[in-house]
Amino acid sequence: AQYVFDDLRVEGLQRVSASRVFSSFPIELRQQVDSQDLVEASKSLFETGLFDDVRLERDGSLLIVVVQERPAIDKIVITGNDKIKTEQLEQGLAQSGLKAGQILQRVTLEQVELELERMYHGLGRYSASIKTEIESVGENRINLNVKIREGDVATIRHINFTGNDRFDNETLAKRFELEVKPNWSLFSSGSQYSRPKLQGDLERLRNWYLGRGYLKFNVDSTQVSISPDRLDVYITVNVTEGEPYSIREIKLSGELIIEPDEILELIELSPGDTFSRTKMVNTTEAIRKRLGEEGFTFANINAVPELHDDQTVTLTLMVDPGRRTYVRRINFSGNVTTKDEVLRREITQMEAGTASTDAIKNSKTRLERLGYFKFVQVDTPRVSGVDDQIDVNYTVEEQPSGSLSASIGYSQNSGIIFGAGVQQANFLGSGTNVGFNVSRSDTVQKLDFSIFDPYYTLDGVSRGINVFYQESNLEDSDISGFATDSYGMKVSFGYPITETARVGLTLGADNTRIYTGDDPVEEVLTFIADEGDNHSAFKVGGYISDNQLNRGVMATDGSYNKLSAEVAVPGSDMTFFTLEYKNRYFIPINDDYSVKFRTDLGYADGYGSDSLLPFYEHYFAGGLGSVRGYSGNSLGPKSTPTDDDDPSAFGGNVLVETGVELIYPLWFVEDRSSLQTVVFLDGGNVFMTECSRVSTNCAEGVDLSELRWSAGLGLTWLSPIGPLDFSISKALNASSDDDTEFFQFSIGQTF
Amino acid sequence: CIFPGVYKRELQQGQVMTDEMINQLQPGLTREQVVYVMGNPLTPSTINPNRWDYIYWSKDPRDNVTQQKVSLVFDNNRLVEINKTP
Amino acid sequence: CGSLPEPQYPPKDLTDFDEQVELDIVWQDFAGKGPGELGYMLPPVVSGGNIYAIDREGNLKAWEAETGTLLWAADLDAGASSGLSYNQGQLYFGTQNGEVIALSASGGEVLWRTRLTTQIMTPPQVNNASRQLIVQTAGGKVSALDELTGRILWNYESSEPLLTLHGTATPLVVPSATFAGFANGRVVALDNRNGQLAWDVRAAVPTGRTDIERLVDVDAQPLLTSKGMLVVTSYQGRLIALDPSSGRGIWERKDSSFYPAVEGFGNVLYVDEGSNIVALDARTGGVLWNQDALSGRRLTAPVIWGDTLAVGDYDGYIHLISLTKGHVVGRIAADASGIEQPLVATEKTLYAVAVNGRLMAIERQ
Amino acid sequence: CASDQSAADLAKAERTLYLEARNALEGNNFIRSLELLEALETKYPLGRFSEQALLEQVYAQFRNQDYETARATADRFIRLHPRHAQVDYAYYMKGMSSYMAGRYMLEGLELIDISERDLGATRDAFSDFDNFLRRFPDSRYAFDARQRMLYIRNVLARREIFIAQFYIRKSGYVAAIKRSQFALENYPTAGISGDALATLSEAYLHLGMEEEAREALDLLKSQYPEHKQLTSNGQLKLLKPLGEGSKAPWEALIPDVFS
Repeated sequence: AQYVFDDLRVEGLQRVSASRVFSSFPIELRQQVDSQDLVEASKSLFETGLFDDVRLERDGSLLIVVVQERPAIDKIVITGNDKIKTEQLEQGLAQSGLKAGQILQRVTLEQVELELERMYHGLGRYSASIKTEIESVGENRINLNVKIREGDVATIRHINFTGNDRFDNETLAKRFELEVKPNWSLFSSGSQYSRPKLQGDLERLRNWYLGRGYLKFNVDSTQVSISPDRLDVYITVNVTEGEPYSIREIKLSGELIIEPDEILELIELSPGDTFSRTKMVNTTEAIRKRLGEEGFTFANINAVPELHDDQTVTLTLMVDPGRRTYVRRINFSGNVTTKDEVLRREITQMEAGTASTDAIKNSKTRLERLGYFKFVQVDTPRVSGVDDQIDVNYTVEEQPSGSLSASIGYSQNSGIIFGAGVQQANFLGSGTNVGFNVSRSDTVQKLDFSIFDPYYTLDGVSRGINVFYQESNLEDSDISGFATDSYGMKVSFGYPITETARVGLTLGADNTRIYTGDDPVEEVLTFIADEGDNHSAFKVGGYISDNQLNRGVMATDGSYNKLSAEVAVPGSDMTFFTLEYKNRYFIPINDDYSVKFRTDLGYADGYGSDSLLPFYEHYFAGGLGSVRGYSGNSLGPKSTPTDDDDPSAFGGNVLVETGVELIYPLWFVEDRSSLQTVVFLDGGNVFMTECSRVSTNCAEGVDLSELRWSAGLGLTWLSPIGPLDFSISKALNASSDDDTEFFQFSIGQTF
Repeated sequence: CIFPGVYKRELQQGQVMTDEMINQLQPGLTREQVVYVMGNPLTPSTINPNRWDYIYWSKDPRDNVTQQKVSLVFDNNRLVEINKTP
Repeated sequence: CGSLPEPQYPPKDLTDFDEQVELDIVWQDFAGKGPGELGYMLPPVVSGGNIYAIDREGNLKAWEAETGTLLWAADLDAGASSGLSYNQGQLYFGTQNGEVIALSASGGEVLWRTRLTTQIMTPPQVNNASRQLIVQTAGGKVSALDELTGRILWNYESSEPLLTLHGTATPLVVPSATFAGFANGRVVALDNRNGQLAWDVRAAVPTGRTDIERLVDVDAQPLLTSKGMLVVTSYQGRLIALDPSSGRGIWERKDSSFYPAVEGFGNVLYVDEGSNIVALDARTGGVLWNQDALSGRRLTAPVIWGDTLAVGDYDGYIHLISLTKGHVVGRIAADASGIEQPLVATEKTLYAVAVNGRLMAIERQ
Repeated sequence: CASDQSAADLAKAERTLYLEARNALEGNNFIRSLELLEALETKYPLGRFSEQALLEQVYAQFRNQDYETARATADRFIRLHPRHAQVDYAYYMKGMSSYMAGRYMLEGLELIDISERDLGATRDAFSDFDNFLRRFPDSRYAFDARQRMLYIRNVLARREIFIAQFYIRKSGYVAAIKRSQFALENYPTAGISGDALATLSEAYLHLGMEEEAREALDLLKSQYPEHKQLTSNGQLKLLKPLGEGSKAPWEALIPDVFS
């Protein structure tokens, strides 16, 4: 029969909106519709699962859709759960469309039990059982009560091997992650059975046997059975071991691209050895990597064993280089402040060139070595539609690489100190290291400005400029020892001579004027008497450094060495030279723990006419960044005050510092790239090779037994305002007049 | 002078073309056949869509350059002209 | 770390009863280390006046059944995974390494050993008519071996689900055929001459979705009643009675049990999954009585002993149930470490092996 | 259990909830309006106001500068109500959210040239707006979306040129050719074609391919006669002198401090 309706009305709606009904009730008004369309329409409305019943009534040309809404869930009450928290269970239910306020669709009840049971079976609780009831709370709303009996975890009671004549059950069981539940532990995840884990274990067992040459090894069958009370699981693995095979001969085939003997070198197996799958995998990997360097990133090598019945095997290495691959585009993402060029100039892989896996990987290390990034990831997706081109995408996450320090302090002798400074290793993302510090107090005004551009030319020639000015006025301060005014400038250049080593030249000039306070120190007085109180010097220096650290900041692997020398050339008031050697060496234990060795040596002395190093160029030791546990710059020879004041540290011309640190992870800290905790042992001191003739408490010569040692805990945190260093340390062999500090911290000091 | 030279890496650009690949090129090949032999061109000319330039250019640490260019001209998908420089 | 989980079937406490049979232990000795928790059933065997028992590490001992005096002991180098069976002076058992070992019953020296595909968890059954040894392995395979040489005569293999109930069914061997139940819920009859399949019946149909719900193992030895009817129990399936020659179903009852049914006074009795003891009329399968006084006490496989049914429980008690009415008629506290092994009954004595390995001979006063 | 505040919200009838949310929205109290809208969605997921409430949720999250969630909510609206009368607003808001997410604080000051930084979100905005304009070319938001797309197109185009010029300085001439070609093909109207042609021509010159270089130069002269890199006599000012011999190390050390 044919009908024409010019109006549509819905009755029985309580909470579902009319538009929702119209959108799933496809009946066009004022058009011919037959009874079949009506049936179809009401079926599709019924399938929404929102209604218990859909009836159509006709009143003249008005079509009335009478619906009976299914109840909506007011609350879901879950009881009896302990091992899985209620929120987790509710989340699981929400995923299968079951949460408060939703309409309870017909199929969901059984879905509830299924979903919760799957969650418990996932935890190995096979004996869990779930019952659901509906409790009406009036006005077509219901509560869903879920009763859970969690039962216990089914643990593995026994793993039995049959057919293992060569190796006994214990050796084989060690290869498994699944383990028999040790009776002393109440719960060990290893003893919780799951089929994927078993498959993984069987694979490990196969590899272990293949690693020992049992090429014919095979797992015939496995039986897994569970006890009636569903608490104990028994696993039986039936194997045939076969015989260990030795290598008869290794042959190469396919397109080798590089010289055959170069490949033969990479092969770890030689005729006569017992076959070892691990060695074979290492060999194919080494060859694949070597071909990667030639641009064949998608080369693959498989070794085809050919078994002979005298328990020997001929291995044929089939080399398939695939097509030479090119890099289409290199993209960077995550560099919110760092300029694209700063990254692009650092990497050695070129766009539109052959893709070299080696270059791509060591470019990642070079980016990490910049110290601007928390982490660097690289992936090389294929270009769609083109089989020999890839893109290289580097994803970085930036970390604060500088420090903003502003300080207002007060100290008795220099009054209120205003200080402000910025030290940005990646200034505005330009890759240039810019530092600008100014501080003013009653006694000292200090200003220094430094700029260092590592890529003055694209080949890596770096250039640094440093200007400093310091002026102190002493009228109204009772500075005991001495004070200096100084200003100067220094320019430095450097360029790479190998992949990781650089060489450099520094040129500088500075002027120092010395003041003596009201109770000056003998050494200063004699120095001024001999040499005068105003010295300017022209310095020429050079350095050679090799940086193989794995990360710019907070490294955990690799080594860093720097040897530098500087000479105040003749024509300067004081002629002297300084020689310094700096070494860092890391031995990673695993990806969380690492041992860091540190050595800093310095030797400076006058030459030519004045054989004494000016005291304002002395080395100091002690404090953070040097020998922790001793107060800053307090170690080494002491000055001889004119009155009977207590002597203060005067420094020395030989610096010896060393230390060993164990870097360990704080278990609750995930992001270890910006926070590092260490247990350390520091040692060091400064010595005078030749004391000033008037000094009384200065022992000449380097006496290593005088090295001061301390041990303790250190923490470095790369905060947004700059690196914060804390250390708690115990001085081990402080002498009577050393002043030690148990707790030391510093803000914004980059070392 | 006593300073060691600035360390430079070997720089490599464009596509490696062996003689054996080039000898397989002869007029009449379709673009797909050329791609099979030479690989996809890294820099097909945009100005003149019928011309594919295969360029190889590399500079060793002492700045001496080796270079090779093969440009192929097509006429409605058929290779008509091959010119190879050095 | 959370309370002990309450088990699926909470054990009932023992109630007192009017004791009609007085029991006591006549002798006891240690059968090596006993079965241990590896879940292996290692019931001893009584034959020719002696009783032989083996433990999970292969220590075999023989006693005089009457007095319990130790005759001899032998230490085999293979861990046992099945109980012993005896025939004409020879002992047979299966090892955890999947071997069948035959020993002389006089001194325990090994006669022959044959390797099968996987571990053997039920005692090899003897077919006296043709000197055959029928062995069922855990992998759902039945093999026939020559009793004298151990040579494999034929094999029958059936498919196995990924997860099974622990334990394997013991085949029932009659001169012409072998009836065997498998973990996939099927019961088969095999011609002893060549291992050909006579008939194949599905005792239980797997239902539900998770591996656990779909467990339908036939884990028990089929029972051949005096009226010539085959009764097979299955786990989470049905108890079915079949005509042994054709496999045609006679009656069935929906219940779950992993122990063999036994025949007493013409009735069929079995212990269900919840440790309730049920008696059925052999002809119709109708329920005569259902004894749930020992429900949840993890009873052992039921054994007919004289006019009573004997079962051990997890607490170490042994109970005697009257075959007529099903009420408890006798009880003895055997060993507090609990009894999981099936009991072995002779006319006069009941033998039980406790979890700690103690072998006890019990007699009526 | 949930704080009494949201329980009280749940208790209110559907209409009052919606009106309260609307007032909070008009009063720019976005957090409060978001609370109410979410309560409305949990209690009456299919109620009369559910569609409108979802749209307002997008707006509130956007004004609350929570751009990622705003974009996700807009996406959800498009999936739930593909044929809704105001679905064009959802597409537009999706584009606007990723556009705002891609902007930089200092961008206005031209201190940081964002074309040299990470353009992830900006590229999403480009495809979202493109998607929007293709579906609703004459929506009332279309004009604004087109303006923003133009701005983004210029930023993306400028980036290609920066990188091309970098590769010229780094002697990666084939890479420079590829990047300039990419810019010419993908951003023809972005007003940087002149720079692209100039860089293309210079790259060919460095490779000694005079004919191709001249071809590009002629195109440059014809389309952009007064391009900044063109000298009076029609030659091309090069970014880098021809010839590969870079300065000897000691020459490189002479500081041209005042460069």
